Order: sequence, then structure tokens, then C-alpha cells
Amino acid sequence: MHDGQREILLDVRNLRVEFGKSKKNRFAAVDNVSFHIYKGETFGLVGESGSGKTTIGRAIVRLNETTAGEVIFKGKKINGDIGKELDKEVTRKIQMIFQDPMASLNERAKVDYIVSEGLYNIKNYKSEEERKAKVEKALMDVGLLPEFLSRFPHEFSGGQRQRIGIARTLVMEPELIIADEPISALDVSIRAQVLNLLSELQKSKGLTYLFIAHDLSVVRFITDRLAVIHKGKIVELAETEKLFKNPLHPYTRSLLSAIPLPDPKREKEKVLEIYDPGCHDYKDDPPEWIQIEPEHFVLGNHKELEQYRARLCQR
Amino acid sequence: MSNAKVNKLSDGLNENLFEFAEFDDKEAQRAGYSNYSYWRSTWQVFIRNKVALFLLVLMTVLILFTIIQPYLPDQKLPTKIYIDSKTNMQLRNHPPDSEFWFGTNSIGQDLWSRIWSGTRTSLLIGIAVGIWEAIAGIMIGALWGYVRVLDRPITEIYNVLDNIPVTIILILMTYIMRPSLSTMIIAMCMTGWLGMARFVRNLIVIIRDREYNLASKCLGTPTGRIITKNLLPYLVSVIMLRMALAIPAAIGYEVFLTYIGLGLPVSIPSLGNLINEGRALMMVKSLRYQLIFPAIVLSMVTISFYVMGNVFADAADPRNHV
Amino acid sequence: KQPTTAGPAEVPQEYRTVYSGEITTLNYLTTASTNEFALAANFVDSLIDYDRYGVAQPCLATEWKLSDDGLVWTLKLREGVKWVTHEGKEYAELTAQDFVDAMKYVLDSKNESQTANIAYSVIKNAEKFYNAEITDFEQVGIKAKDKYTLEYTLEKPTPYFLSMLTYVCFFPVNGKFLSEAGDKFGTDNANILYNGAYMMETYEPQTRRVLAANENYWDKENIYIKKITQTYNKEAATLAPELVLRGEIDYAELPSSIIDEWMKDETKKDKLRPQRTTFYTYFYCFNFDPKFPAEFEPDNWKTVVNNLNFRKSLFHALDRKAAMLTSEPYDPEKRILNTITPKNFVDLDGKDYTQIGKLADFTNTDSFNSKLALEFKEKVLTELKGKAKFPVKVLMPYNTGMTEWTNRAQVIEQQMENLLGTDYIDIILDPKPPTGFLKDVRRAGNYAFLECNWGPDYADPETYTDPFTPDNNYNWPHLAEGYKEANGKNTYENMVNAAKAEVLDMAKRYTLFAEAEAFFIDQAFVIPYAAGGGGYLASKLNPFESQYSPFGLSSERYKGQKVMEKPMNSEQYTEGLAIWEKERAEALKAAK
Amino acid sequence: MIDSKIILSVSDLVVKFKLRGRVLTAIREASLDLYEGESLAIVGESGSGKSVFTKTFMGLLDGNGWVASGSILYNGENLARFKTEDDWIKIRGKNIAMVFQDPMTSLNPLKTIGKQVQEAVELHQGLKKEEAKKAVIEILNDVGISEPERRYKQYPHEFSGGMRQRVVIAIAVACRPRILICDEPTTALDVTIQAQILNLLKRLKKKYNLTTIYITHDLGVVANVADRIAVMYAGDIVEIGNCEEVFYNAQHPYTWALLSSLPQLGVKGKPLHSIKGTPPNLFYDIKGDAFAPRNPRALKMDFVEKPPYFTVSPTHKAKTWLLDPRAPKVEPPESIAILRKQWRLSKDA
Amino acid sequence: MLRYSLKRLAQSLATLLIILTIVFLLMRLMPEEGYFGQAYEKLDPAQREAILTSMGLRDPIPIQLKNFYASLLKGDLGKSMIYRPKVSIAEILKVKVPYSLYFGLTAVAISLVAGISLGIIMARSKAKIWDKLGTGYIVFINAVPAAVYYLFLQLYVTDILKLPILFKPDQPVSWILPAISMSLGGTASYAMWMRRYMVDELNKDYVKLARAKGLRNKTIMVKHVFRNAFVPMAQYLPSTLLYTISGSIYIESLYSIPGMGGLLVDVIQRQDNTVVQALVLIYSSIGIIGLFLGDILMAIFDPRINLQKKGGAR
Ligand SMILES: Nc1ncnc2c1ncn2[C@@H]1O[C@H](COP(=O)(O)OP(=O)(O)OP(=O)(O)O)[C@@H](O)[C@H]1O
Ligand SMILES: Nc1ncnc2c1ncn2[C@@H]1O[C@H](COP(=O)(O)OP(=O)(O)OP(=O)(O)O)[C@@H](O)[C@H]1O
Ligand SMILES: [Mg+2]
Ligand SMILES: [Mg+2]
Repeated sequence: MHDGQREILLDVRNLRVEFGKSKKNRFAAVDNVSFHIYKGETFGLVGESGSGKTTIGRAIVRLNETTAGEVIFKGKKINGDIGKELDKEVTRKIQMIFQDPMASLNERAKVDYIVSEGLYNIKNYKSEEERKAKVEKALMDVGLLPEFLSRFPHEFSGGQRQRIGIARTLVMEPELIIADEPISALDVSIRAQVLNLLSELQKSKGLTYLFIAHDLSVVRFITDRLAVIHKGKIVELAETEKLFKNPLHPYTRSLLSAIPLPDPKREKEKVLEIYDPGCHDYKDDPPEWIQIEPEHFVLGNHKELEQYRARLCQR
Repeated sequence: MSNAKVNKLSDGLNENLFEFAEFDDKEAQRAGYSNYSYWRSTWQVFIRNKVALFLLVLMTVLILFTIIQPYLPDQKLPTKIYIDSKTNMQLRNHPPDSEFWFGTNSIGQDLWSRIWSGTRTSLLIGIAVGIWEAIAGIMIGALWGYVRVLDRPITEIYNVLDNIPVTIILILMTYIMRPSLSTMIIAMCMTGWLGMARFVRNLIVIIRDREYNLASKCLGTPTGRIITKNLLPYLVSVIMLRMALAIPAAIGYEVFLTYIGLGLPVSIPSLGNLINEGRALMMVKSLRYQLIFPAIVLSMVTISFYVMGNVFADAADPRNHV
Repeated sequence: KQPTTAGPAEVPQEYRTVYSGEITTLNYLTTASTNEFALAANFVDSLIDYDRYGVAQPCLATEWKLSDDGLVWTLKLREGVKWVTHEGKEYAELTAQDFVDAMKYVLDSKNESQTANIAYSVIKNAEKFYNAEITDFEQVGIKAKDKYTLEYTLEKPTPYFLSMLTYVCFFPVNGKFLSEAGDKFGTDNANILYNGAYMMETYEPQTRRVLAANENYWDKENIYIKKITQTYNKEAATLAPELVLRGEIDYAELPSSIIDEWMKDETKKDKLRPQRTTFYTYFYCFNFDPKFPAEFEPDNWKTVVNNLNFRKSLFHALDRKAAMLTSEPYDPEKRILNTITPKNFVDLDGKDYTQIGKLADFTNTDSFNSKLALEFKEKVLTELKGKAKFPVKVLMPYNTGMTEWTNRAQVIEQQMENLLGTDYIDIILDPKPPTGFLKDVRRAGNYAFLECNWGPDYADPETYTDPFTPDNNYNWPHLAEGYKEANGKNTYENMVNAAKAEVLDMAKRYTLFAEAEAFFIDQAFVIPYAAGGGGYLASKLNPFESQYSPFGLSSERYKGQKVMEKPMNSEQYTEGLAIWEKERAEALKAAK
Repeated sequence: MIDSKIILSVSDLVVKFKLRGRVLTAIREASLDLYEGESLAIVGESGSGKSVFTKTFMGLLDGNGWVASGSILYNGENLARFKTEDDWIKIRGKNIAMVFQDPMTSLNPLKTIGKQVQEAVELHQGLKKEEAKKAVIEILNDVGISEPERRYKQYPHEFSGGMRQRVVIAIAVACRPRILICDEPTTALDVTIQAQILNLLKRLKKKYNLTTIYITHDLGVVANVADRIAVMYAGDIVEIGNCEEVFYNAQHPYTWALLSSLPQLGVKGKPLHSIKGTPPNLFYDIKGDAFAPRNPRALKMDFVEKPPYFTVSPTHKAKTWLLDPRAPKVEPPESIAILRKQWRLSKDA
Repeated sequence: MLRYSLKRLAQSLATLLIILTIVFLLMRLMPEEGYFGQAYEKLDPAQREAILTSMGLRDPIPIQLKNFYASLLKGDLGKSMIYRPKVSIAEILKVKVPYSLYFGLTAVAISLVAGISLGIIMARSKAKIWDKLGTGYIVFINAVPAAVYYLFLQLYVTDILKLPILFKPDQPVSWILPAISMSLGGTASYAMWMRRYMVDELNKDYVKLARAKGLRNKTIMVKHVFRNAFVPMAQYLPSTLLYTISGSIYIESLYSIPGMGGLLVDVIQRQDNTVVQALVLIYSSIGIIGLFLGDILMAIFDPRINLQKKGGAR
């Protein structure tokens, strides 16, 4: 795991995304964000609502324009103006699963079309039969019956819909899947189905995930490495277990403390740690993005880093 | 409820019911679904509305009738002038009787056949204009709403076209082309799509940023297909409603054009012409039938299309299918 | 002496109407619209006027005389006639210079007078002045000899000059007022002066106008109606009959569509009467210069139209009564004309022009004769066998803006085709929009057979020959084959020219014109059809009290008329008409 | 808890909806006793009827729905019989108040926050103008909105989701109800805010002595707030008991399935437990146990007859034939065992 | 806000310029004969030329266009050529506009009050008798041509109530019927839209919350739903109000109201170019300003709307 030689699939460097046309309304939803994702891993991104998670995801699939920074996929820069060929390839190789299974499926199209949509676009089939076969296979892959092809999305439950959403990305044979809160709209029982499916697919197809969520218990279960983002800035990044064991940044800690536990006794004794962004004193001493222990990065100024190190030693 | 009571309740039941049932994974998935076809369900929802069904039958019969009417036995020609055998002159303003079911007009033409021929003309205009409005309006409206770079230019073009008085265009048209059915249709088509385009555009702007469209974009779906597959199907119901209204609107507009003198030549019977001719006779009791019959037919057509459009709009929404 | 239709004196002498055609201007020197003439006639008097029998009477001119060469007219003006403002205030006295100033205004092309051509067609050097070939107005043939003496010099002797004086372009204007008003002249009731029987008290375009009797009028004893209120209503044609029934107005023309209803209802029937015909004349033209699209076979048409028998077959096949039913269902004959010049237009010593010479034969027979029509058809079929294609395509356009015309076109198509057979003619109705109708159809020669009309410009038979001169564009009869004479001109043209040249002997002149017209009809260059006007109306005015003239503005004057208690009915009208015709004949004789 | 007074008693409630000419049964003979001062959590998957169930207490069913049978006793009155608006006006707000799921849409976008809270204050506390405004500001302060004076004049769109949810809670609390129903009060919010809101609700409950019903499908939330838990499936309460009882000694297969699906149970690299299939179609009559088709441990009996409540303890009962003495002994699934072990461990720690 | 307004107005000015130019050119395509009305026949060619020249129609088109804009710049709408020759257009309009405004505004007021009330009643009793009656009315108004029912009302109502048929400025009773007739169509469409928006709005969550608060239905209707449902209609209100100056062609013709109705059609048919251009200028400006005011009104009603913000990505 600590092998520095692992292949980096996606490298995001100093990414900045701004919204708002006029100078007055302009603000950076994502500010100087850097991270990389290894091939085959599940990389998590957590943070409160509006912190810029979706924006990062969308910037990677090029739904949002980037203001500065680079997104490098398999060694090629894919943000900004890119050629047609590369565009096609990237479209195919990076896919996205959307948050809301109710909203992300075209209600007026049959499952058949929804799943084949990507195929039509990249035309990687030779005959109608082959397309059918591919679609059916994708459906089976996500545990749905081929007979569902002729139905409409509103006939499915949330979990099934989300699986259709996954099936449609699978036909593209992607390498990186950006899963933008794929489970937050689902209830517990269905949530498990989808998570299982995602891990299963990862195993069988060697997929890489960028998994965006705010449910930390899920994130802990599914991700290998985890970045915590707050107001457009990544504040901490580490291997998941390491992060859960040694959360350094106050925001991370508050986030972890808030995880609801399905255990009445413990949950009722739980103490919240409340994060106050005002606790930082960045005026004279701007924060830096520092690897504080192997594969564990944190954002902090000198004083804070000192404290963090001290805490690490305590453990 | 106590356990004892429960026991009593199930005493009569076979003991071997308390064995495990077989569990089928696939069956569990299937639970609760029926087979389903979109158009069939749409149709079913539609015909469940008795009024709509009745009107549909009525309109079908009406349209069929306008088509076959000339071929029925004993039908008169809509433009033929009938001569009164007694005076040897035109059979003017002959009240309805067994020979002339709806009477004759002021030059002795049979109103029964004129009304059907007029309905035929007006429906033809209405449907042609309606279809064109749908095609042009939807195409332009969709591009206008969906393709962001086109928004401003088309908006400007729209503002310009919308503010040029239609009358000028109509007068120029009839001047250049001579009044006829096709001129009328072309004239209405020239301006009719504007409203539709704007309507479609507004609808598209509402749904264009929905997540499923982003999803399609991620899959690399070209704009054209996003429009036809992702956007328009959502608009089917409202577009149908507008289409349904476009037909009576076209007829109503024809009445207006006739009123300001830009209508069809009087020799081509149309509901617009018949009503305009009849209007002058409103105060003339004995001749009022010349207004009432076409007005009834026109109202019937309008109401039918309006109601059917509404019901169809509901029915076309798959969420309303059970 | 008069029919005693005028009501008792206690009937309030206020007259109310609705109208749908709004006037655009009160500038009587520029307008050519009848609506505007109708007002101008009551505001401004002309030099001479006609009485109710159509006999010329002194008006602003008390006496006049013509020089022996027939070129110079000298008129003595009435003294003490006043110009007043719309509030009735005196402004100035009428002088001869006022006529000169008016003429100068009319002849200045910048003022866009639409009647200037009438003036410059007779007055010496006027046309040159209009076209700016001369700039000195002194050279134009109009002079104020002194305050009350006016002199016109004509280009050539013009026997009907006197009748032209009742036309607007010969009306006077106060020069000072005109130059003060400038462009504003005639734009509203305050911007003109009045010397006629009425002033316009209120002028609210598209609302109403109120005319009040002029207290300073020179002949104010003859003004009976004290106030005239005209209310604008775009739907007047539809609403006026109802308004008359409810007593809200005193005059309504009844559209043919509702006459049945009125005739059947006793109380309504008592309120309606026929209306006089006008001097507008309608006739069907054969086009001798077809320029319509090839699909309608213009060459074939040219072949057949140059065949007299073909024309005659159509001439006799047109059932004008059937056609007339579309506009005059109750008394179609009243409007039907067998000549181009209508009855009662001019007369020769009490003998109506239409009864002169050969013209009388046509006047007194109906051209419709199915037997003759079929005979001619047979002749044509043998004569033109192989030369022309049958059925002949007869392109007949009509104006879609006019319902009656449209109806008529349909009636004629079916009637003629039924009579002559569709193996012989195929009448093709061609709907054309009102916009640019004449330009596209008649003047373009884009028709084979077309309903046309013409109104007189002066009281002389010559006026009805104008449409058929080579430089006019009705149906180009000079191109008809088989009529060439030695001078290279057509027989008809030569006949008309001969008549025109006769300027001194009225009897001879009229006879020559009548002969030309008879020839024209006999050779079926056109099919005479009808006079304008007619129809029915409900009115509280007595038409026989009104001034009578075939041309000019005299007949538009309210002077001398009274509002009756209730509308005149048909019996009273017929009775009145008979009396009037008798008295007129006497009056005309007496006038000689 | 069981000793305290019953404040609301629902028995055999059936709620139906008419949809395009067909009738669906959303609540099937559900019964529930609510005790004064307790906080009850209703859990269950989406569409199981949690919201519909509670809405009947306030007469807020959609127009196409109606109570077909059963009774809801409150204060000696049967709410199920209420028809007119006047009846309900006595209940709504004053006695029972509700916090809705979606803070984004629960507020009128065109009215200021202050006005919307004030409406409730004026209506139920009988305060006027200035006084009312003061009360509003106090309540806003209570629910943790900083600078309440400034916020008073702002519109909902100027508030973040968490703050809007606080406002909705403030409105409910401002009515001074006896029962507060929170319909998924935190689903739309992120964890930190969710935790804060839950704390807030607990605090308010104490302060105003409210009886609360929480509706959620998040077991973590349940563990946090609930005294008792009712598990709902397909329109019926299949298991109900004290919080610990349901968590630590669940009896119904559906409750087992719910608990098994918790990600906390997951072992990296191994699949989580999940419930197969989909809930039943409510348009059809359900025969027997509604959960049976998805239950790997279903008995044949489950397809024949609807199970009655079997009492597990005085406070704990469940509707499953597995509790019938005649049924084979069934151990809860392995995952439940693991869960129990985890809990024991945490207890030890 | 100010900057935004200025920017928008500048854009509108460009649009206006284009519209005017196009209309200007279209009018020159009309047949010359049209400038003379019936008089054409009796004029001789020289005379026609003279008249056309003095009307300025013989100048090359670019020059005509230039003259037109030059006088516009001076704030001069010009003078009528045919409709009322030599009368300044401003003067013509000055008389007519007040009538149209009066009737238009009254009709809009009536239809707003009646239509919105009807819409509310219909929304409240959805699918019950009132809803059906209201729908019947809406359908009727849409089905029967206005030309027919206007005339019908005029003739029969005046007959029954013994009112004058025609409008008389000095007779207040004669004002009533035209205003009411004119409002019928508006009433139907306001009722239709009000019902639609009310029903939409009634399904929103905040209504549920308001109900849960213990507010009475009536209070909710008045204090919450009505205002929210009115917002989408508010956008059209300024245009509707402004457009009342264009009058109603049918009503004004039937009742002899000297308003603006049909003036445009009339002058186009009579080819009074200057008046056409002036009217197009006025109506287009109204359209553009109405749209703008509508947006502003919406922003006032709805605090969420920020006019300056534009849609985001891609
Ligand atoms: N198209 C856009 N235009 C303007 N601002 C936007 C746009 N999309 C996102 N933002 C803003 O950017 C910020 C980050 O949004 P983003 O959707 O990335 O957050 P998130 O972390 O995904 O939140 P959530 O958990 O609610 O999905 C937010 O403040 C949001 O309002
Ligand atoms: N107005 C309605 N018309 C028809 N069916 C309805 C209506 N309201 C609710 N239902 C149905 O009743 C059932 C229960 O719905 P309810 O909203 O109570 O579910 P829930 O348990 O609250 O779900 P969630 O967790 O998604 O809020 C669902 O199947 C739903 O479709
Ligand atoms: Mg997001
Ligand atoms: Mg209508």
C-alpha cells in the first residue's frame, strides 16, 4: 500500500473552479485543490454540503470549467481545451454516477435506451445484436434482469434505479468512476445493495472510484484513502483507517465526532466536537499543505502543524 | 393482543404451514410489477376519461364525415347555386327544411354542404398550421432553450420578429401570392411558430439542467439526441396541449383575418367565412341559422380539441400511469 | 307642388346618422374622396348649383357668360357672402380672388391635390403650371377681374365647363386664411372657413362630427335642418338598421342580406324605401390585350375575343338579373343598365341621352337572350372550329374584399356555364385581394372577362367614353381586330373623336356620342350591366327635396331638406318618384 | 415509560388513497400507543407509510387520501372522525405540530423568516405585534440562529439548509404543541449539522416537555434520539419496543434485515448484507406477511395469514409468525450476532 | 440594478432599430396604388408622380430611411400622410390613447378581479361544481369567436336593459358594457392561469407547513398561496397594462369608441407609412419596456430573483 510506485490514474493539481460571471459575484467553489488517485483504489471525498465536492467531480468529467490548475488522467491533461479524440476517449474512460437516482434517469426513456445511450455515442458495437448483448450483460452485472429493458424508470425502486445508473456507465467500460453521493438519497436497506454492487464491480472490472459522500460510516467502509474538504479546500487527506484513527484537522475531528452510531447506548453518550473556522489564525502565517506522516496530508500553519505532530506522537 | 389469543386465532391452521417457504431471489426482485407499455397505458388513461373518449369519437366521426360527406348520396355541392323553380332565380335564404338541411345562404348555396366543406377547410388549415407550428416551433424552441450560445441571438431575432405587425406581413403575402388556402396556411405558418418556439424554449430552460441531462452529457450524447430523447419527451404532454389549442386558434385567427379582410376568398367556404357572413345576420331572426350552425361546429371543434388536449396531456405523463 | 311628405313643423330638425368611412381631411381642395365631398358640399358653396331637378342655378355666381369663341367664361359673384369660422364668427367677405387663390393652390403639385387634373384638363396653361413648365401663375387662365368678377380662360372650347364648376377644385378659399393655416389647412374643423349652409361645430375623428346651420348663410331661409350629428361606427353596416329601429339614428342603408327580414315584418317594412341609383356605371369588359399566365391560354382567348359572334354569345348569355340578385334581391331591374351611360345623366331638350338614336334600341331591350346566345355559340363553334380550343378558358378575377362581387362572380360563372355549356366556356374564378387589385388585374391585363366600373367627371357623355380610349387601361378595344380604318385607328375611336370635336352644337355632339356608344355595345366590346347605388334604406329625409346633379357636389347638400317624422316608405317613394320625374321633364324643358 | 399516560392512541388504522381511479392502501391496520413525554422513532424504508401514518394525526393527508377505518384517540376525541377544518384547527399547531423533511421547500419563499415564525406565535401564544416579534426572536435564538434580529427580516433563500431546518423547527416549537412530529428532520442535512439539529431537538423537547415522534430511516439517528422504536413495513408497524429492545433484541426478520444492512457491520472487501427485492405494490391486496416475499426465512404460513402481534416483553412486541410457538426456532442472522457482539464490546469499553 | 437596466435598455434600443428598419422596408414593398385609395383611377400619371414625390416616396430608400431616423432623433413622430394628411401623429394619438387606456385599464381591472377570484374559487373547489362551471366559461370564451359574442352581447344586452347601443362619452352607462365585454377574454385567461398556479402552489410543501401550523385554509389562501401564485402572472402585468393603449379592434369598432383599436391594421391597409412606423415604434417599445418592467416587478415580488445573475456552467 505504501508503495510509491503505484500507478497514478488521476492527478489533480492546484485545481480551482470559480462561479459567477461578474467580478462581484465571483467566488471559488474549489480552491487550490490537489490530490491523486491510484489505479484500482477507492478514493473518498467528504465534507459538508456546499463544500465543493460535486464541483470537483464535475470538473473532472468536464461538466464544469476549471479556472486554474490541471487535471491529468493517465498522464494527459484533460481539462481546458482538448482535442476531439482525447475528448472521446476521456468521455468514455471517466464516468459519473449521480447522487439522485430519481433525478438522474430520463423518465421518458426505456431502460434499454438509458443503458445503451453511451454505446450509441461511442459506437463500439458492430451489430444490433452485439449492442443488445452488451446492454444485457451490463444489466446482469448490476444484478438486474434483462427483461427490465423495456420498462420505464419510474417503475423501479431507488436502489434499482441507481443500479441502472451504474449499468449505463458500465457499458462505456470506464476506468474511473466518479460516484457523487451515490447512496445519500437511498434508505438503509437499499444503500447496502448499491455499496455491494460497487465493490463487486471494482473487484471484477478493476475500476477506480472517486467516491463522494458525507456519510462517514459508509465512507469508512468503502474507501481506501480519504480527503476531507471544507469550503473548497482540502484540509486533510490520508488512508481511511489512518484518518479515522488520527484525525488531525479540527474540521475532520468535528466531522468524525458527528457520525451517528446505530447503538443507542453509545450514541446517547456521544459528545459533539464543533468546528469553528475562526479557530485558525492564518493572518500572518498562511497554512500549508504538508505531509505530516507517510500518506497523511493536512492543511495547517506552522503552529497548528506543531500541535498536530504533538498529537500524533501522543498516540 | 396476548399470545393465547393469537394461538386460538391460528389454531385451525395447518401445522405444516410453519415450515420455511422456498425463497427465490429473482422472484423477490420481481415483486410488485406488472408488464407495462407506455402508449397502451397512455391510451388507457386517456380513454378512462369518458368525456374525452366521447369527444374523441365525436371528432373522429366529424373528421371522417367531412371527408366522406361529398361522396354520400344526395349531397349538394358547396358552391353550387340553387335555383328556385318558381321564380327561376336563386334560391336565396331558404330556411332549413328536408331538402336543404341547414338552409341556403344569400345566393342560394346549400349551407349543409358549405358547413362541411368549410369545416374541412378549416380543419385542414388548423391541422397544417398546428403541425408546422409544432415542427418549426419545437425545433427552434429546443435549440433556443438548450444551446446556450444560441440563446441571445435567437432571443433578439424573436424580439424583432415578434414586434413586426403581422398585418403587414399578411397584406404583403396576399398581395404577392393571391388569397387562397395555401397563402392562408403559409401566412399563418410564417408567424405562428414564434409563440410555440418561445413556449418550448421556456419549458426547456426549466428542465435543461436537470441531472439526467448532465448524465447524458457525461456519456457524450450529442446535443441533437439530448434534445430529442431527453427534453422533448418531457414536453410531449404540454406540446400536445398546445397543439390541440393551435387548431382552434388557427380557426379563430382565420375568423379574425376574415374580419379585417385578409381571409380566404368567400368562394372557398371555411368556418371563418361562414361565421363572418353569418355575423351580419345576428339580428335577423329568420336568418340567424346561417350564423348558428357554423358557430356550433366551430365551438364543438374548439371544445373537443381543448378537452382532449388537456386529458391527453395528463395521460402522456408516465407518472400518471399506474 | 311638392309631395307632402315633409312632417309637421314640430319634428325636431336634427338629423342623426352613423358612418363607417372616416374622412381623412377637410381640405376640399386636395381630396378626391366622396366621403369628404359630402362634407365639403355643405361647408363651401360653388359658383353655380343645381336645383332638385338638376337645372343649373345661380349660387356664388349670380350670372355668367361665355365668349363667342367658347373660350372665356366671365362670372359675376354674389355680393355680401361671408366666410365664417367654425364657431360662426365672420372672417371675411368672399371675393373673386378667393377662387384664384384656390386654383393656385390646387395647381401647385406640392399640395398633392387629387383633383388638380380636372382643373388642368380645361383651364389654359394650368397643366404646364402644374408640371412646373411655367412658373408664372399670371399665365394660367383664371383672373379676378375685380372684386366680384371672375374670368376663366379655357384651353379649348368645353361645352360642359359649367358643370365642372360644382367640383371641389373650383371651390374658393380665403387666401389669407390659407397661408396662415399652411400645412394645417383642412386638418380639422378650425382650420377651414365656411361659406356654405353648415359649419362643423364638432370634429372628433372616429367619434362624431356635428354640423350646425350657418346663421350667416346668404340663403339661410332654405336651411331647415338645424343640426346634423354623425357618429362614427366601424360596424355601421351591421348596426345601423338596428339603430334606426331603436330610434337612435335617422338613416341606415339596409344590406341586401337583411332586406328579406324587413320586408316580411309589417312595421319594419313601413320604414324602408328604395334608394336612387347613382351615375356610377358597371359593365363587363372583354379583354383585347390578354396578359394572363399561359395556363389560362391567353392566345386562345385572343382568338375568340376577336370573334364578334363569340362576344355576342356571351353578351346575350349573361343573365344580369340573376347577377343583380346578389346585391338587389327585391328590385333587380331598377339598377340594370343596358347602356354604359346611365339614364337621367344628360338630356337633349328633355329627351334623355339614352333614348337618342340607335342607343334607344339597346336601352329598351334586355341584352340577356338565351336563344340568341345559343345561336351565336353555334356560329362560333363552326367558324372557329380548329382555330380555337374549346371550352374556352375565361379568366374572371374578382375582388375578395367585396362580398357581393364574390357572390356575383359565382352566380355568373354558374349561370353562363349552365346556359352555354361547359363544352364551350370554362369560366375560371380568380380570387384577388383588394390590395393592388386594379394594378394587378385590370391595368395589367390579367383577365379575360372582368366587372369594371366608371364614374363621370363632368356632365357630358364624353366622360363615359374615357375608359375606352387607347391611353386608358380598361380593355384596350382599339386592339380589337377587324375594325381598322384608313387612318390606322379603330372605328370606335374615330367615332368618339368625331363627337369630341363637335363642341358647339350640343344636339349634334350628343347624337354622335350616342351613335358611338351604340356601336360599342352592338359590337359587344363590353356588356353593360348596372348603375351604382340602389338598394334599400331607412331614412327620414325626402330624396326628392334634395338637390339633383349627376356630377359634382350639389346632390350632397342638406340645404333644402327636412327631417320627417318617420322614415319614408316604399309607396311614398314610388309616388314621389313619379311626380318628380314628371316635374323634372317640365323643368328641363323650361330651362332651355 | 410505560407508566406514563397514553397521550395518543391509534388502533387498526387503515388509510387509503385514490389514484387515477384505483385505490391503494398505504396504512394497513396499524396500531400505536404514544406515551406522554416519550420520544418515539418510526423507522422503515421509503414508502412504508411513515409519513402518511403521522399525517393522519393532523388531518394533513393529501386530498385523495382518507382514513378508511380505525381510530385515533387524542384527549378523548377520535381524530379519525374529524371532517371539518374547524375540528382540525383545534389540533393543529396547538396540540400537535410537525417538522417536515425538506427544509428547502417547507418555507414560503416569498415571506420573511420572521413573519413565518410570527404567524405561529400570534396564532398559538396569543401575542401581538411587538411582543410577538420579541417572542420570535427569542425562539430563533433558542434554535441556535445567531443574530436573530437581522435574520428576522431575511428570506428563506438567504438561509442555508441547516438554518432553514432550524426555522422550521422554530415554527413548530412556537406553536407550543404537546406532540411534535419530526418527519425526517435531518435527512437533507450533512452529518455535522444533523448532529446539531438532533441535539437541538432534544434540548427543546426537554425545555418544552414535548412528546416527540421522529420519522427516519437512519438507525444512527434513531439510536440518538429515541426512547421507543416502531418499525414500519408496508403500512403496518411490524415491531415496536424500547430503543434497546429493538436494537439489541430484534425479533422481526425485517428489523433484522434493517440492522444487518448497516455499513458499520461491513468488513472491507466483503459485501454488506442487503434486503433483496422491492416493497409490495400497495395497489394489490397483500396476503399474509407483507415482507414474506423478500424474507429468506419466510414460513409458508407467512403467505397465508397476516401475523398478529406476539409479545416479547411488556414493552416489546412484533408481528411475525416466527414468534409463534409452533414455528421452528430461528436464530437471527449472523450479522445480528456480530452486531450484538460489537455492542457488547462497546459496552465493555 | 441601474447598470443592469441601462445595459438592457441599450440592447433594446438596438432591437428597436432593427424592427423599425424592417417595418420601414416592408412598407415600401406595398403597391404604390395603395397610397391613393380609390382616387387612383381618376388621377393622371403626372399627378401621381407629383404626389408620390411630395410624399417623399420617390427618394432613394436609404435617403428615406435617413430622413426617417433624423426626424425620430428630433423626437418627432412625423405627420400622417393618408389617415389624416398633414396632421401630426402625436396629435392623432393624443386623442385616441385616453379612450383605449380608459377602457383597457377598466377591462384589465375587471378581468383581474373577476378572473383571479374565479381562479381562486376554482382552485379551492377543484373538480367540484365551481371548477366545472368556471372551466365551462373558459372553454366557451375560447371556443366562440370574440367577433360573435361581442356583437351578441352588444345587441341583446342593450335591448334587454334598454341601454344605448353606441358609446357616448357623456353617458356613463354606455361605458359599462364595452368595458365588461372587453374583460371577458381576460377574465377567462386569468382564471385559467390563476387556477393552474394556485393548484401548483397548493401542492407545495410550505402550504403543508402552514396548515400544520394551524392556519385556516382561508388564511393560507390569502396570506401565502395567493401571493405566490400571483408572481408568475405579475411578469405579464406591466405588458398587459401598457398594451391596453393599443385598444381592442372589435369592441371599439362595435361601440364607436374612438380608441386605438384597429388603428394599426387600418393604417397598414391604407399604407400610411409614417403612422405605421410610429405605431410600431410605440408598440415595440411598449413590448420591450413591458418585458423589462415585468422582470423588475417579478424581482420585487420574489426576493429570490436576482436579475443580474445568469445561468452557470456549460
Ligand atoms: N453552477 C453553479 N453556479 C454557481 N454556483 C455554483 C454552481 N454549482 C455549484 N455552485 C456553488 O459552489 C459551491 C460548491 O458546490 P458543490 O455542489 O460542489 O457542493 P457539494 O459539496 O457537492 O455539496 P452537496 O453535499 O450539497 O452536494 C456551493 O456554494 C454552490 O452553491
Ligand atoms: N397523496 C398520495 N396519493 C397516493 N399515494 C400516496 C399519497 N401519499 C402517499 N402515498 C403512498 O403511500 C405510501 C406511503 O407513503 P409515505 O410518504 O408515508 O412513505 P414514507 O414511509 O414516509 O417514505 P419516505 O421515507 O420516502 O418519506 C407510498 O407508497 C406512497 O406512494
Ligand atoms: Mg454535491
Ligand atoms: Mg373567444
